Amino acid sequence: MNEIIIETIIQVLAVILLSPLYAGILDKLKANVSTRRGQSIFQPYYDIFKLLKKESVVSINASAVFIYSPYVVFSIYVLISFVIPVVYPQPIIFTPTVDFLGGALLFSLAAFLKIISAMDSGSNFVALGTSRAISFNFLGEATLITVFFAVALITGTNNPYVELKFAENPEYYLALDHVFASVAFFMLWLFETGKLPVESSGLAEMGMIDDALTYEYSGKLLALLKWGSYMKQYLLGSVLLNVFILPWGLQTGILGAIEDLGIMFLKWLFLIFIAVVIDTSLAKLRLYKVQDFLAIAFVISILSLMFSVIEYD
Amino acid sequence: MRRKIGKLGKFCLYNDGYVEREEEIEKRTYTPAYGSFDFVYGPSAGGLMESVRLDIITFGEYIRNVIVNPYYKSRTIKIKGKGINDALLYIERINAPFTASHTIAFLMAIEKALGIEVPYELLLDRIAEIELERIRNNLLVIERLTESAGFQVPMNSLLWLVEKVNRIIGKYFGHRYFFGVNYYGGINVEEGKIKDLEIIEKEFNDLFNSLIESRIFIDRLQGNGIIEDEESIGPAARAANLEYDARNEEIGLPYKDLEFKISTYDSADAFGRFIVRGKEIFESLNMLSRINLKKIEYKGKLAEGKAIGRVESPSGDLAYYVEVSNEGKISEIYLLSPSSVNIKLFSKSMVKNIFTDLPFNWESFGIWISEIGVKFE
Amino acid sequence: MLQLLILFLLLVSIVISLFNRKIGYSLLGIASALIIYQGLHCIFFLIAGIVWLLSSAFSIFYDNYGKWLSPLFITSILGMYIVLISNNYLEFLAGWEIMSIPAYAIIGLNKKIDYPAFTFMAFGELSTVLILSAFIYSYSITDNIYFTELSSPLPFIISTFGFIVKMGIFPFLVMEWLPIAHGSAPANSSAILSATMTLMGVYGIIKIASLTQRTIVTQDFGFILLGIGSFSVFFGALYAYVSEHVKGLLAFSTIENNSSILTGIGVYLISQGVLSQFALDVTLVFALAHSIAKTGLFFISGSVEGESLTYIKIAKSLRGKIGGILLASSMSGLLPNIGGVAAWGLLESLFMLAYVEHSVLSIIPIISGSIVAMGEGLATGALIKFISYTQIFKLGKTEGSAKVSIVLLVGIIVLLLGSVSYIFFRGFTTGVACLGMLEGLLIISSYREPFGGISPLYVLLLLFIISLVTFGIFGKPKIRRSETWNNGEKIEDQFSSFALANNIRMMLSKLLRTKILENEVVFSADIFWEAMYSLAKAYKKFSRILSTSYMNSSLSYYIFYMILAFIIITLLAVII
Amino acid sequence: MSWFLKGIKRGIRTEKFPKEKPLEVAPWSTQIEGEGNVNCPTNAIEDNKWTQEKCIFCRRCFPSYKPTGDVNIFDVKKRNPTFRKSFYIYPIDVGTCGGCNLELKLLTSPQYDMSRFGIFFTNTPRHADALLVMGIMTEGMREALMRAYEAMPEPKLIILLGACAISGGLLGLPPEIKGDVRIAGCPPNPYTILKALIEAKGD
Repeated sequence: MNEIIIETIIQVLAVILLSPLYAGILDKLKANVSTRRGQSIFQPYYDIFKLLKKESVVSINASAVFIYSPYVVFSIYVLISFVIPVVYPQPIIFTPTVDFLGGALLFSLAAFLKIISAMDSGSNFVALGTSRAISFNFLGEATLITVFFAVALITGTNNPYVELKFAENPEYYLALDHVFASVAFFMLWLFETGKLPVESSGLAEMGMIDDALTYEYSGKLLALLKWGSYMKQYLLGSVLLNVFILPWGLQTGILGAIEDLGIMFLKWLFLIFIAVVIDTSLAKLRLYKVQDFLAIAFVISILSLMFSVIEYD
Repeated sequence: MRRKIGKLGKFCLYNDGYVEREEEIEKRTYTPAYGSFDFVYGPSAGGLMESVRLDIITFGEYIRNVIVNPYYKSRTIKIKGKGINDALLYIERINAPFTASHTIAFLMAIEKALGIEVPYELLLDRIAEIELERIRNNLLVIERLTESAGFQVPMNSLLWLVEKVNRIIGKYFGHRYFFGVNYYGGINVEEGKIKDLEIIEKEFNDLFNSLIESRIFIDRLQGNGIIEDEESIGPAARAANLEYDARNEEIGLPYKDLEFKISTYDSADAFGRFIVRGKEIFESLNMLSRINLKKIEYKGKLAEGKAIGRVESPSGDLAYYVEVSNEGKISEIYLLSPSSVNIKLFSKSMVKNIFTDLPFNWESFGIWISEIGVKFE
Repeated sequence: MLQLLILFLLLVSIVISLFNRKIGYSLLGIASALIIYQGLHCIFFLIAGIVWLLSSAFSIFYDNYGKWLSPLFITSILGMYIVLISNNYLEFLAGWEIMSIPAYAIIGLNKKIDYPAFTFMAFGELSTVLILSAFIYSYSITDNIYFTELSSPLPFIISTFGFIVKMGIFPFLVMEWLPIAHGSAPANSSAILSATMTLMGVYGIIKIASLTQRTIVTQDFGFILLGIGSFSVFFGALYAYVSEHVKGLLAFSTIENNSSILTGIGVYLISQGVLSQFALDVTLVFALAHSIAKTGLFFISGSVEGESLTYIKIAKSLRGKIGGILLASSMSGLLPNIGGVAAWGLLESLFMLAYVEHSVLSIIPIISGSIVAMGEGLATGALIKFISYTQIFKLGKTEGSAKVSIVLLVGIIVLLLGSVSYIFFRGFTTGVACLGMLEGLLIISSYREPFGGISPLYVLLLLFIISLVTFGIFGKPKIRRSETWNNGEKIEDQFSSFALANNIRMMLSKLLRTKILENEVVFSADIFWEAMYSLAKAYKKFSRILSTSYMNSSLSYYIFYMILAFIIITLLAVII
Repeated sequence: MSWFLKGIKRGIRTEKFPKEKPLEVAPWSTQIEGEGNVNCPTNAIEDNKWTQEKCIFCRRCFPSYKPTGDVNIFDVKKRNPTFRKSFYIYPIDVGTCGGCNLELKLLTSPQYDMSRFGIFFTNTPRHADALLVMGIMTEGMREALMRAYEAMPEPKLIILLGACAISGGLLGLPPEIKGDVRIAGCPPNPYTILKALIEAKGD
């Protein structure tokens, strides 16, 4: 019991504390490829610490919803870090709270709250971003659900930990349904974490999707939301790595859990490398083409579902 | 063929002259419709380099109409009654990115009004200034386009180029924006052939050719902001295959001797304007390689007169009408800035596009707000 | 005994409401509370009881429509109650008509336009005809008007179509949203129309299904229901998303939810054993989640002035905001609300079905599941829009009222129901002590093997605790109020609700047949409605020819028709 | 992929400033030194003394006065170590000629790359640590400037960029806002701006 508590603590703390680092490394490498020296890899931490010290300016139209939602959004991501294999390959305390699909619903809950609380500010720019975010949501959410089910249909259980074990088997790893699900989930990861070709954060307000949701936030509240989105990127990215692309190598036991931190770091370097290549090679799609991008991801995920039931007939 | 350029004070300027005429102000109206509202973008926005307010009348994402208000930062320039060289200090600061075009057009108007013969080499120096300015501005425009597309590598490479050109200008002219370079009676310049241009050509060639091949990027520009208007100027006109270019016309600068070739394209959208600007960079580099900068002076004189000076600025025709009194003071001055024409074209071309097209279209016109809202006093 | 008492109370409250509506509604509330008590054994009573109790409380503060509303409202509820307690076809039908006819009257009396009530009635009666014929057929094969086991699936299939019409599912979408949107029924009536009248449809289907012997035919019919259901989920959610009408949006969302329920019934019919039981539980929880959350949302729609989301006038309050957010998140299928449990269960059962079938047939649940997932996404968008423009985003005066407190109450009920949803999943709960999950606090979805699981109570508690810890660690922010930053200008025009949904109109222009003109965006509010409307118009013309005097738009003839229909049905009931 | 390789091939082009000397500085944006009485249009040179805040670098004083090539022409009255590692700037243009806007933008170019010091631009004052004001005060922008200042969370800095914003320069009057950091030049050289920003954030 003690052992599992320590493993739990390692996983949850790793998600909370290390997630900004990966974002920092990604930004640094992106800058380097774009011929700049770029910011420190610890920049996300610096930003967060500075923001925590600042006051929060709140729109006169906003209510308590605007002020307290960031805490809940942050907590939802912390909760998710209990339930999916993002560092440690075996169930930890509270893991059965939700299954894979439940996890997807929690991600949706965070997105929902984020949108609602941002809208509470009454800003037109937030509404602009919201109108885009929710119009792609139906494909994004559907793909997230179907991809998670692709996993479930292969293993006969909606438990990511079982899937992880399953995927380690090369015969299965190379199977068509797994490959398709991986591709679909990767595309979704790009969308959900605001990467090209869907979105890139810049100064232009007209192109904002997710950025618009933090447009009115400042100070501590902004820090929480930023941190939350780093965690989201880490959580989804780690699922992508551990369940889909690189299921191997994770160790068990307390020592194993500590080793896992290093292993996850290596895995993440791989994912960051791919992300950098994509982020520096592509331009932003036309807004309505994002729908096509997501529709492709969705269709691929459905195909993967179909393969999974037909292949093992 | 006669073409209309635009409104120059109380005149209407044509490529071969001007007529006195009060231009009726075109008031663009829109009828209210269910669900449509006015989305205010600006005046102080991160995506716009200067302060300008865009009232976007929209059904949501779809643009019904754009009303541009460039008068937020309009400055009053107290220039009347000042001597020519004093006035130049003000003219320089109307629009820094186009300073060479502004000062040269102004000086050409003065020189024409006073009947001064300008030495040929000085005219070549002036062409060098304008062309360097064009290169910088076109690079910046293309950079802004790639920035809007979140296209990291070309964006940074282009910024690198812009800074490079700025340094070249600074090195040869002492100031990165041609402030204090032109004056009534001569020019401040380092003599010699401009070096390092081949680096720019090589780098830009590589970038431009790859950008044209980038499907996603081109897709953002094609079909965006289509404008085929007889009254358009600059790259916007040339992209629509209209051979409108002051450099091709008799304006007093010896472009013909540098074998200037006009660049046109047959797609009147942001993509066409992007291509035209790209091609013009090569053309300008080509012309610059034929110019040897020389420091030359000429003698001014005191006389009365009025005239128009016109150049092709990076974004289209730029003209000054100047009246000089016999004490050598400016008594009347009008400005036709390319941005004031382009802003109308922009606003027309934006209709029926969507919000995310707006930055691309806006940048493709190369509009500078600072030169629009200028009031002379 | 209890039933008689409730019936008596309802009848009394009808009579009293003629004189004093507040007392009438209060009596209705007492009756509803008794129904909830009765509902401890049957979930339908529970759902209906809660909705009626809340609606009666809301009506006390809300009803200012004149004398006619309260008696009609309570009569309709009486009808529904009769449907629920009926144990033979006749009582059921009688209840059905007692429920429907006052509803026609409410819609007909409230609005001057003639077609909503007319269409509602036309389709309503179509539903009755189908159900009636199914009952007559089952009477002919069983020789018994009591609910007994049916060997033929035919009555079930026919009556199901009848109930589907009442639930407003494809291709009868018109049925649900049109009267509410165009007839603009009072909010309390919309709530019971949308939440409980459609619930009666669910009840009917499940009731008859439980009587019918499972055969290959019912199984195939289940697949058809999956198809119809998922298709309607998508279109219901899509039309809700683009709808501009405060109540129309909710009505479309009801279609979406009813279709989800139908999909659940589909799984229930197709599968066997454990999975079938699980699907049934999910269907009931879904009905519960939908009915209660939808009631609350209709209450919100009752507190605005005007009909179109873009131009309504609203009154905001923190209570309303929080209540609205809880309701909208439950409606969007988000944990830890009851709606989240329901959405989770539905998707799990669909995919479990695909896994269990493990054949080419699996493609049907897979496609349905994917479409349902898309529908959930669209529904989230629709509800974000609704809640933004009725409470969150839109500028309006700030004031709380008793009505708003009821909304908050409903929101909290929806949240807490999620945490007690274990009681609806008997036999599907477990625990994992070694991972900190106490016995009985984990809902397991299972076919024969366990498939997945959630623990809504844990989600709620953990979220609460982690939020507290987060708050403790980071502390309260230092707040300073300032204007909304709008690029240095004051906001003159707020982003319109029409504009918020316009992306979808443009992106799905093929589905919605969007055309953007100079001064307007034309899109079909519902392509099925267009087809149905032309059909209804043809029918109307036909009936005009048939009986000009009965069927013109004059109100008195409606009432005449209603009374006539009522008498005929009652007579039928008595004679047989 | 091709762009990725292109980027890699180009290598890192960021200069080592401020550790190393600035390269190729345009002379007429640096400190001016000299002697004698000259006719200065903005009275930046009075009694043999050059005031950097007023100078518009018009060369009227040449050759009595000459540029030295020293780019450190700014003064920092208040710095805030909170922003040492993370400094977000919201630029607002209240009436410029476009020069300051462009020079400021060039701070993001690979040569200068302000992000390596943790300095970034932001598009909303809510996220900003410093309000960077440039240009002379114009009627239309007065309200917007006040709103932007109001919209920013404390602690915050005000940076005045260019002669116009500090002293009104040649064209008009400066904005009515007290500057914590004042960066001289017309327009200021990117090196000057970068150095000033680094100092303002308390390094």
